[in-house]
Amino acid sequence: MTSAAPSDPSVETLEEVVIRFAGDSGDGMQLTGNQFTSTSAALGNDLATFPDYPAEIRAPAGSLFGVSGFQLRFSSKDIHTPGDAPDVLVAMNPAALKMNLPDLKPGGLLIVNTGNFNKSDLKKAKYDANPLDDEALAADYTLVKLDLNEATVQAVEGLGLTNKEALRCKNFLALGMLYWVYSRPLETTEKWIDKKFGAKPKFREANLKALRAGHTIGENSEIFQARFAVPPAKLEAGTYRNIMGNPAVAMGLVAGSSLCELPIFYGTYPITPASDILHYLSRYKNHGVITFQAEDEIAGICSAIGASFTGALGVTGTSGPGMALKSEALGLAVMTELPLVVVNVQRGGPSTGLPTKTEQADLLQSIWGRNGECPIPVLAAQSPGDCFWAAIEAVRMAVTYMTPVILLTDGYLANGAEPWKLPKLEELERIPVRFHTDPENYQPFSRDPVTLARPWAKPGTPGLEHRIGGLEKRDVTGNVDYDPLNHEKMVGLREQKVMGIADSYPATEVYGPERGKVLVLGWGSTYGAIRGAVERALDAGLPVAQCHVRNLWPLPKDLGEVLKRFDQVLIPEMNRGQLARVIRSEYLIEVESFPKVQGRPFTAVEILERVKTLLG
Amino acid sequence: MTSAAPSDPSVETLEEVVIRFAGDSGDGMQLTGNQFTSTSAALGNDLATFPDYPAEIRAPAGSLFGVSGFQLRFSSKDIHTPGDAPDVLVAMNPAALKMNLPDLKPGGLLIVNTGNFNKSDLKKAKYDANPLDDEALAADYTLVKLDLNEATVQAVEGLGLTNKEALRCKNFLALGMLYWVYSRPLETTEKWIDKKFGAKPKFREANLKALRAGHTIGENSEIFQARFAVPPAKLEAGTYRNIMGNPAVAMGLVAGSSLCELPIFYGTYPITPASDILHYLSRYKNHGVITFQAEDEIAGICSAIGASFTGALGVTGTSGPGMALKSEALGLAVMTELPLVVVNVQRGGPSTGLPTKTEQADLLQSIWGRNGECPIPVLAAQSPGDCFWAAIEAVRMAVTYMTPVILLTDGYLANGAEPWKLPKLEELERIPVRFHTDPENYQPFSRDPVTLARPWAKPGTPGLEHRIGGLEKRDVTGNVDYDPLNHEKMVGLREQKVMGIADSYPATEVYGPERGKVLVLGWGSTYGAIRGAVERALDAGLPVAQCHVRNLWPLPKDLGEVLKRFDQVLIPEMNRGQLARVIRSEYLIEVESFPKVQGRPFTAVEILERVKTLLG
Amino acid sequence: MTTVEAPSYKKADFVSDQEVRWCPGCGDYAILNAVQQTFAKLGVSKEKFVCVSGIGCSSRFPYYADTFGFHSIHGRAPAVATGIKVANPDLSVWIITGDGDALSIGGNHIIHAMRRNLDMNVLLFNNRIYGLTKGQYSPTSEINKKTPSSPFGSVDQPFNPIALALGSGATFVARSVDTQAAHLKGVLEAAHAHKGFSFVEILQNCVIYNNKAFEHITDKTIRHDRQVDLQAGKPMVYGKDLDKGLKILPDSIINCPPEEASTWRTDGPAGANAFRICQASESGEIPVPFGILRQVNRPVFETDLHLQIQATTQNLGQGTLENLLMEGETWQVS
Amino acid sequence: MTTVEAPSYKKADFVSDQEVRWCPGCGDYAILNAVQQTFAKLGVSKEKFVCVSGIGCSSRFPYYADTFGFHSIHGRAPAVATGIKVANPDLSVWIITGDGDALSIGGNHIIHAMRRNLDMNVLLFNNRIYGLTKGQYSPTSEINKKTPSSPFGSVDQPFNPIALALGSGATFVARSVDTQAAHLKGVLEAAHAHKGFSFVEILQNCVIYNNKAFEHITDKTIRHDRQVDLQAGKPMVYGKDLDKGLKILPDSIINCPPEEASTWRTDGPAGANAFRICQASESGEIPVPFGILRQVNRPVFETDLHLQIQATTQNLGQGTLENLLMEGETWQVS
Ligand SMILES: Cc1ncc(C[n+]2csc(CCOP(=O)(O)OP(=O)(O)O)c2C)c(N)n1
Ligand SMILES: Cc1ncc(C[n+]2csc(CCOP(=O)(O)OP(=O)(O)O)c2C)c(N)n1
Ligand code: SF4
Ligand code: SF4
Ligand SMILES: [Mg+2]
Ligand SMILES: [Mg+2]
Repeated sequence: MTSAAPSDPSVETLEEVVIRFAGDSGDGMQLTGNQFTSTSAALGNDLATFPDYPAEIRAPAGSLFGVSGFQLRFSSKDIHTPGDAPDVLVAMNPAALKMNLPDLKPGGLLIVNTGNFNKSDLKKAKYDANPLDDEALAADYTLVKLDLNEATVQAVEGLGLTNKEALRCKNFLALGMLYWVYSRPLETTEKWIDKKFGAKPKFREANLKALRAGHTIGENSEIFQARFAVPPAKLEAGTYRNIMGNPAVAMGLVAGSSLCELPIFYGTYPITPASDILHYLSRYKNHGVITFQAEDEIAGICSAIGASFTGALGVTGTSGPGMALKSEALGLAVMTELPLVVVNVQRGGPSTGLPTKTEQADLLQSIWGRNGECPIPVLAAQSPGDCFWAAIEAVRMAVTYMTPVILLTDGYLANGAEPWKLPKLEELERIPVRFHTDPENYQPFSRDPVTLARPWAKPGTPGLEHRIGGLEKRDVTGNVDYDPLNHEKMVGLREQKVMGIADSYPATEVYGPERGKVLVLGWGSTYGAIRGAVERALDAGLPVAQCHVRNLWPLPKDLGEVLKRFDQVLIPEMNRGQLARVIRSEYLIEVESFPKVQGRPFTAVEILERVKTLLG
Repeated sequence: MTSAAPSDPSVETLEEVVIRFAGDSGDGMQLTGNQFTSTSAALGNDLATFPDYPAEIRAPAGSLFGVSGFQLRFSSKDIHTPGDAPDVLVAMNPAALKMNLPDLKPGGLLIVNTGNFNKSDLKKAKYDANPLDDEALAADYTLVKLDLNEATVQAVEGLGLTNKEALRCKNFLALGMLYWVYSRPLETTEKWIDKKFGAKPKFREANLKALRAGHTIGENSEIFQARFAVPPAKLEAGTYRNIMGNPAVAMGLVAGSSLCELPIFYGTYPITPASDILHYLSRYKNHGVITFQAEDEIAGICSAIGASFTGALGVTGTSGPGMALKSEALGLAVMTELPLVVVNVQRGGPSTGLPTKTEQADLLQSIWGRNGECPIPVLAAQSPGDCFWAAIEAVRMAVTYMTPVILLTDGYLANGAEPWKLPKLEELERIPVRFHTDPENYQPFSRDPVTLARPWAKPGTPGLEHRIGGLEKRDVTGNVDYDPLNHEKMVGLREQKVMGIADSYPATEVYGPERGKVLVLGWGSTYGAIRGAVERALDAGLPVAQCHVRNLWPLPKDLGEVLKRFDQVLIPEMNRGQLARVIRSEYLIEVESFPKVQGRPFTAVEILERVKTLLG
Repeated sequence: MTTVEAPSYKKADFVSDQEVRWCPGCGDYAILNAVQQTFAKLGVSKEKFVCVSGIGCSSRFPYYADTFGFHSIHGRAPAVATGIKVANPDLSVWIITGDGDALSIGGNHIIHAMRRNLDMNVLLFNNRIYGLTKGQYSPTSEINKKTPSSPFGSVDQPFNPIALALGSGATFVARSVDTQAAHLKGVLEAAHAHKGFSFVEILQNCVIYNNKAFEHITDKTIRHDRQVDLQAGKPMVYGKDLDKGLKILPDSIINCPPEEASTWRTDGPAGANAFRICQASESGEIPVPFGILRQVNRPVFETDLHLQIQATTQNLGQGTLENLLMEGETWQVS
Repeated sequence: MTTVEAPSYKKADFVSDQEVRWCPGCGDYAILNAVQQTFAKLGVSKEKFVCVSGIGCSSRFPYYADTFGFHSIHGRAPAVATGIKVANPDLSVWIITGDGDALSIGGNHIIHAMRRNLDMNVLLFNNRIYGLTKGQYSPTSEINKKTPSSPFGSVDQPFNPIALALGSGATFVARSVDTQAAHLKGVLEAAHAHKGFSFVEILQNCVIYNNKAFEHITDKTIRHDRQVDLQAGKPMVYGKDLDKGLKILPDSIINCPPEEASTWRTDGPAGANAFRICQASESGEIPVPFGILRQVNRPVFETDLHLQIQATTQNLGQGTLENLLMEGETWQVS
């Protein structure tokens, strides 16, 4: 296939580009975005993506709330977020234009499909007049107006497609065009089309034709005044794949289970944006994964607790309201001291809130949202690929300390993608698990002197018959016990055990100078935006550093000391300052909370600006 | 009836006495304690009681875990707790002796029913030898050994009772005896027996005989070396009744509903120790109270939310695990901005924990235990009688600010009793509620400029048809809305509304000096023990004061300033330091947390000791 | 419901100003239309309607009906509705729910509402799939269904919603389908008229995730042979020309000539024939029952509850703040 | 359950070292005893038994049986048990629950467990009251019951647990009573033998809060006339001398001479006769059914689930860490 080499003299080299595809839910924007991602990944770019689709399954065609977007940043450098304002906006209809234009960079490339700008389209998007008629548009942006509908219909002519079928191919036409502009080869997508439509030759042909037609339009017409290349990034050597947060969690869980040689039992109830974890895990049947779609979230977690009792690795996952529903059973897992991993893919709240949007507002609930003194370790993943590592870590904690563990991710991580370097098998450390089998002197609530974990004794083991449950139990024997001092002791032991997990953390790392004026402290998915901001600040010579906490509870023992090395601590969070609150109460230091609760992630620029303001 | 006047020359006057009745669950100790309480109340003593019974309905007779206790302190001074170590212990069987003797004051009066000290009784209590044979017992305490069984059987002879029936009366015999020792009249109890057993003359007669026989034993024999009187306390003038926390909550809710002229809908599910609120409310049918025993706690709160939607005062109540189950629906109440009162009678946790024991470990859950940013005001009652006032205050907040409100009490308040001065009707301030009725420009999420409350528009009101729900809504119109900035605005508005409630609080009060070395800061049921400790400290001239917060969220605006007037802040809590954590994060001040998690309340002495240690 | 004068409405009076956000072609549209038309006819003042839903595609219904509405949380609509109806029995309460909302997470609330027999109506939009969360199998999905959460086929036996309703003691149990508007409206009116809890299962097509799930019963060309419309007191006949009959035997229900058809009773002593016929397999000999499977009168929960309040108030006198406080033993300190 | 050699046990082998804490005279003692005796006879190795309960007096059962035990949280025992059984199908799982635990808060889990048909057993101790929380009415309490939470009488219609089980699609549904030990043990053995979900309602006397609630059915002097013990393939006869019969008609079940009695079938096509007879009023003409009301074979959930895992593993090969990581599109950077 034709594919311009970056050395082509007419091609300008860029460090990176941010594209946003936006169209109607039916326009296939997610698909288009994913194809551009795969192609760029294969080309060696570093990447980050941010899909943003409507809550409705199929919103009415052309409506404002039915707009589906996919933002993608591809770069020749190491990047951490899908970018702030896009350089390029592809708007397939008026609604997409209206919802997305405000984000486009001044002077950015704006490609508009004029084929969908008739009166009724404009009305659905609540435009009084055709915005394309506004001369300011062409003045403010590099405007490319094209009737992609017409072009597509022509491209696939003769294949016997209905008009409607033909129009379905227009996203490939747009994609082909952008491949030309950014000097990407068509192969990856061609292969994909081959595979996907192999059984339906007519559609296979049509999509291929549309893709190539788009490319040709770029090449032959004089629509585009420039052509660009983004050379490969200097990524660490290794095998890479693209990964999103949810499948990374699923893979991490399976890897964790393999490392501790326990079968996974995943008991859950579908909920956006956590359902995909179930979907991925339910395909791993040949890894011995049991998935159980329960009648509700309570049954999901309770079945996982039951499975853990039998010696399986009980896992449950959910979002938003589903997490609230699990509160009671989390208490049971704490009291029975069984291993359990609970994945919470946070979404916009409170209540049903914004189901398809991202947020980090379940932190305090994770730490304290249960009746009684009910300590549970909490950790968070910081990027889509990191979800894999965080999941393994959660498994390790759960089985080593015989405790439920809450793993926080969020909608942004769940659906965002990045190239991810596959770990070498040797890098993965085994997680030793020893089931108790000796009936001699067996005591269900005796403890390991180091971890304070109680022994794990499976039903089916002769001589180890014992009873557990949610009532307070006697130290060592585990018999039900209402003695006041025993209760105090057990509350203390459960707390000590969880707080002791901090002994197993690696030292807290700081990116940037070891001490200075401002430390940007973050957790979870803000990692990329903070890193982007701190990189730029450091480039500008500012005395700024980043510290990103994986372990939210218990906090790392050296964190207080790290914080005190900086004059100010800035905490950007997609909530109203929850980590800030924990930090204040733990270390009694003033921090600068930077809350953002918009259902969308921080941009690096926002954080950089705030850092600059802080520096005065 | 015979009843020695306090002026009787052989009677020694005491300031106060702490008695504990302890026996088997079947021995009627709760009844005995309650009778002693009523009699002493009628005599004008100030009182506080602490019943402590087993988790089992009817534990096997004579077993250690089947011991039922009732401690009661009656005084001629204003008191706040049922006392620390008892002066008198009545032990009806070996198990009762074993479980309670360690608490008895050295030299205290120990009355033992020897009739239940045969071999099998001793075995059930896991005594190897008869403890009454141990001479140390008589040396350490003022020991009174009596065969109450025998005495009772004799007293009721001739009434045709079986032996078993006769023995049932022995608690009245014990009671009569103690009435003699403490110079109490028999009338109150006689009247009670009359009323209770009126329909069963045989039992009426038997109990009366036993009571009087007990009195006569005291009078005639030389068993008791001394007789005492505790003169009436100087209580504020007024009409009094004895009150426990749970009925006080029920009465407060009914009073609140009457003050705002709304019918109560109480949707709940039975759970110890909250069930009694349901039991009391379900008797108030003639006050228009609707009680709904739902299928579970979730249905309980959801039905109450539904009732609030229709313009009723929706209330729900629960304990421990039940509170955890309501987490999700609390979010719905926050999002829909409907009034709702949620009573949480805290009990020992985590999980099922210690269902019949007290604790204060649900504070952080109350403030933060929900998904998303989900602010709810939280307040706590500080004594059984105060439950009445706290419930009214919760109703006021809920309907004034259109918000769910969490009212915290605990097992200690729920079942403890104190004399309570009935409020005058004039003292009770009306709570104005205005339903929206005007369809003109009606907007479901417009706001009152002062309270930020949205209008309450009931179904059935023509022209106000509107929809609410758990999805994020547009400011003013309340339509479903996913706009980022609107979300941030709404999260902010909900927070502002709740934080604004602090504007309606009275100024924070300090008991003792306005500034000094140690401030003992408390909340909820620790009030009495702290007051007792601070009173004694002040009597001893120590620079100590008490501040007791009713409003846990939002905290009073002047609290930070109050705390800063003291060198040290001591926070005794029946948890692992939850208020301490909130105070630290709010005010960035070091506090001295004093946790006690034993399922039983603080004693004044414990707190006093700690204060002294702090003072060095 | 007491209505002074029957108000006259048009369907448009029940259309809200919110854009309908279901997928084009979704069966929910037809049901919405039928409900709006029915509401207009019932003679109930508009402001007395309350639609209560949980979460799901179907549960967005309240936004589109111009009545009071409560889009609550997943599975809890019957509980919210119970509070509404008990607090104000004068309202006409309609629960809108899906097979996931009602029978998965909300199963307990719905069976309890049925047993208590509140006078409200539930419309269960059964598309045998979780629509809103993108197509996982539901408790009514057929066994071996391949979905994102069961890529190799589900191993869950489905519920029969009608059987479950009967087992819970529901007093009105009916079935209809999105595409048969006249039938659906008839059932809705009967549900409204029934004093007690009305359970209506509506077969609903999800074009996106479970398209044509009911085609084998509802397709125009075959539906007369695959459905029997049960009507109280009428013979159990079906077929395009009502040329087929059903006969009830002690142990089974069999096909027979129309003349020999048994008479359908909705109020049999124990609902056993409804229980039997509702389990007629969808591919079996016997057609699938539509219409009213059961209707009996039983005491209505909120009525009894309020009668008890009235009686108690009559016996004890209206409670006042004063007698609230003075109740029980009191004493004076002066 | 596969047991290599049938172990031989005595009842004492299933008695734990914990003091039993039920009220003296509680019906739970007799049930505990019957279960311990039954366990000893089943030929299952002791370490394979797991007793799972929720919260309630009855739910304290696991502490007293010397097996593996899980005293979970209120209502959730079927969910916990599902995890246990699915994760290890080799265990013999017994759910012990009360009428509040199973039918009030836990209603949803139990109906779903029944529909899925896991091979486990539930023993529902039905005392028609909340024992542990001191005597509130339960979902099986008769209407108008006066309790602390219904001082003027309850207005809730009760569930019929058998009807609910049938409506949920349970494959084994039986009833027995605490005081009839031989009958109870027979039913427990049959429940164990059944491959699938066995639902056993056990009428149980709560001496403290609902004493003699079943006297009108179970009192020695009348019980032969008030109970019919249903046995598959046997005529439906009852009475001290089996001198009374029951006949199934298309629309009802009536008394008849023993010679005319119908033969009881537990596996009828739709369980309709079980549905009908289980609703025989306790004060009615027809005696109350005991024994096995329904028993049919259906695929067992955990069996199918593990078969699917095996089949997939055979098709795709055993998953390894390596092929987990290498799945999907990858590329090299060097
Ligand atoms: C507590 C909770 N759990 C899960 C979800 C996710 N969820 C929303 S709707 C739904 C199922 C919808 O299925 P159904 O009721 O059949 O409605 P349909 O979309 O098919 O109309 C689920 C699982 C949620 N919103 N809340
Ligand atoms: C979440 C939760 N809600 C409520 C309770 C209180 N509770 C414990 S047992 C019970 C009912 C017990 O009734 P049942 O199941 O019939 O058992 P029984 O005591 O009669 O054997 C209740 C309401 C609880 N422990 N947990
Ligand atoms: S997903 Fe299915 S049920 Fe939901 S709106 Fe679309 S077609 Fe209707
Ligand atoms: S309260 Fe009733 S059910 Fe509970 S142990 Fe006592 S007698 Fe048994
Ligand atoms: Mg559905
Ligand atoms: Mg019970």
